[in-house]
Formats: sequence, structure tokens, C-alpha cells
Amino acid sequence: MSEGTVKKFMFVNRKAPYGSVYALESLEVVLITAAFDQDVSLAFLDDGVYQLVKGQDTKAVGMKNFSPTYRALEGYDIEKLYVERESLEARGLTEEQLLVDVQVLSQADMASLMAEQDVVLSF
Amino acid sequence: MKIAVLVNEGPYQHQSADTAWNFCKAAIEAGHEIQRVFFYHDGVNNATKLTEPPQDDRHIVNRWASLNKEHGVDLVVCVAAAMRRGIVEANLAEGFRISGLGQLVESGIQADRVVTFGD
Amino acid sequence: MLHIVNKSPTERNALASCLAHAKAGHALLLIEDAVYVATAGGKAALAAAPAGLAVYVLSPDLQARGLGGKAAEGIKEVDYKGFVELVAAQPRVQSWL
Amino acid sequence: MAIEVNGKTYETDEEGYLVNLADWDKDIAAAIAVEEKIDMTDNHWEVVNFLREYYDEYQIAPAVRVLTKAIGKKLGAEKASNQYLYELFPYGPAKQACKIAGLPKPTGCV
Repeated sequence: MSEGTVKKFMFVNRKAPYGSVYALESLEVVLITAAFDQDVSLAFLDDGVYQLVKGQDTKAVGMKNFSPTYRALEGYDIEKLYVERESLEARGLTEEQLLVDVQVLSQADMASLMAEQDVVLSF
Repeated sequence: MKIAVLVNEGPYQHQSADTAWNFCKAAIEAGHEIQRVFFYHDGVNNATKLTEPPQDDRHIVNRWASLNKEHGVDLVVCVAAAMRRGIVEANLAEGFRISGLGQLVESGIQADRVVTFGD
Repeated sequence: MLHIVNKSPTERNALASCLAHAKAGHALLLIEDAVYVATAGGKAALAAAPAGLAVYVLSPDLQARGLGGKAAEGIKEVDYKGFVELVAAQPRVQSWL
Repeated sequence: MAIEVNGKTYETDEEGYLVNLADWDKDIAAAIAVEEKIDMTDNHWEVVNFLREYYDEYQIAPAVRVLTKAIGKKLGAEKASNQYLYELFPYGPAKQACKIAGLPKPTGCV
């Protein structure tokens, strides 16, 4: 493919943070992808919504708290953050409890959005 | 067709490295091009030359290396993930190279399909 | 879209989540520990599948688990070659990890 | 490797980055700058302080592109250029400025 190709990349986050490294290393890929001028979206569904919960404090577990980095995404021109409503509801969470501005989508809309992507990377 | 493969788990612990390798082999046999295999997360552990399974077990690292040797498949290990897990040039198996996450993004741009194998 | 699921639905929710987001015309391939779903005993987990979703199972993984030839009706067995064909036939691939 | 500041020794890696980020203070920054052959002016400190604030807020070192844009917003449009940053830090703002600011070593992922 020629230079200047713009594809729709979606990063699907379905895992909670800290219990495994996927959330952190997924975020690292997202930050790199920003440099390639692609059409990037992030989807948070299932336990992935826990990544965005406010008030994370990792001092006592001795791990890095990477949750503030989600707020840096805007400066990287990554502004499409989608959270699935059903996943929030199933976990008793509301949009107000999230640490960054997101667009809350129904499961049906999330499914349609996924079906429009060129590249789907799940972590 | 150009197919890129992402491997997110180490060898032996999960089946994903085996499935990924079997998939790559079948794709090449069917006449497709494996544009790149990118190793991320614990997948970087597929690339250590210190691996020594018992003789009656498959040698997953050598299997990957053979894809590079026989078919020129680009085997790329993510530098950031590798450094975290102690995979460096000194213990990197033949046929692999260490590079940046940009190579994964590039695969997404250049390949017709990206297939992820993980747990 | 080709959806790939590799975990048993009694271990993880990947299959349920996949089925909730799959659409008519998509394909689902069951591999590794998800192949149990393809048997008569496990097929109930597919009840939520959308109409028009074609379901496949990776036969080498069935055979390895003592389930060779035991794919339930309506589920097609494919080998790695068939896996590659599915990838090529669908415009994109999503692994539900 | 190590760096000596005010009679105390601080551990650095083979490229001169601080091993323990918590060690960082202005005197150590000045000493790292000497090693980098950079004469720290107010303009240098402005960038270093900016990087520290950015890291404190977001827990990452910004990509150069993001740094340039953010500096433009905070310190004025005339400072929002690669050229300005490279004049201050000839071996690259990502490497040199982060090293002086006591931020983690960029993993060179692109």
C-alpha cells in the first residue's frame, strides 16, 4: 500500500487493569499508532471499562498507575473513546465514574462500529 | 494476499503460539504472503535462543526461525515488551529481529489482514 | 468479519461477547479451548448467535481433544487451510481474547 | 554508571539516565546537563519543567510532536517548533531533555 494510506484502527479493550499487563501494553500501542496519522478508535467493553474508573491508586501494590495516561490521549489527537453502555451497567458503573471524556454507545452501536473497521486489535 | 500475524503469548504456556505457527504455515502453502509476525506482550518469549524443550516436544522457537529461513518471514519482537522481559540481542534466537511497536502499526497499514493470536 | 474465539464459555465470556457483537454475514471460528462449543453438549452456548452467522470449528483442535468428527450439525469443520480461507474470504478478523 | 552531585552518588544507566527517578532534583538535572554538554538557560529550564509537569500529570513522556504542540499552548506559539527544541537540545528533546528532566528513557518504539 502506498504512503498516506489511512485505515480505521480499533483497539478493543476487554480486560481489567493490573491483573494482567494487557491494558497497559495496549495503551502503549495506541500512543505509537497516534504517530502514524491513522483513524484510531478505542473501544472499552466487558471488564475493559474498569480501565477507565477514577481514583486508581497503585501505591500499595507497587505498580505504575497508568490511568492518568488516558487523559493524555486527547493531546495525541486520539479522541474517539467509546464505552459500551451494557458493560457499564452490568458493573454498576456510570459515565461520571470514568476519568476521561468518552462516548457511551449501546451494544448494537458498538457492534456496528466494529464492523466498519479495517484493523481490529484486541488486547 | 498479505497477512500479518500478531502473537501475544509466550510458547508452551498457551496454545496461541502453536496455532499461530500452524496458521502461518498453511497461509504460505496456500500462496499467501505472511507480511510479518509481530511478537508482543509475553509473545516476545518466543524469541529466546535459551529455549530447550525435551527432545520429544516441539521446538517452538526453531519452528518460527524456520519460517524466516525457508520463507523469509519477517519475525519482529517488540523492543519495549522485550526489555521488560529480559529478551535482548544477546539471547535473541536466529531469524528474529528486535524493533519498535511502529512495526505492528505498519503491518496494520500494509497488510490486507491482521490476525491476532493470544489467550 | 471473521470472529475467532479460543476459550470455553464456561471459562471466559469471550464467546458471549462475540455473539453479542457479531452480525449476519459474519463468520465465527472456534479454536483451541472453544472447540467444546462445537459439540452436541456445548452447542447451547451458541443459542444467542445472530441469524446468518456461519459457525466453523478448527478440526485439528477437535481431534486433539478427543472430539474428532464430533462437530454438531450446522457447524462446519475446517483445517488450518480452511482457517486461512476464512481469513481471506472475510474483509477483517477480530480475535476475542 | 553513576553521577556525583554535592558529594552524593546517584546511579545512572549506561546512557546516563537516572535509575531511580525519585532521586531527581535541580542540582542533579544541572549535573546531567553538564554531562550532555548543555549550558542550561531559562529556556532550557522552561522545557525541563514543562516535561516534569507533563509527566506528573499523565505518567508518560510526551512524543515530540505532542510536546511541541503542548509547549505552544503553554509557552507561546514562537516556541512551538521542532527547530526551537532542537536548538536547545541538539541530540533531541525526547532523549536529552527527558534525561535532564529525570523522566524514563524513551523505549524507542517508533
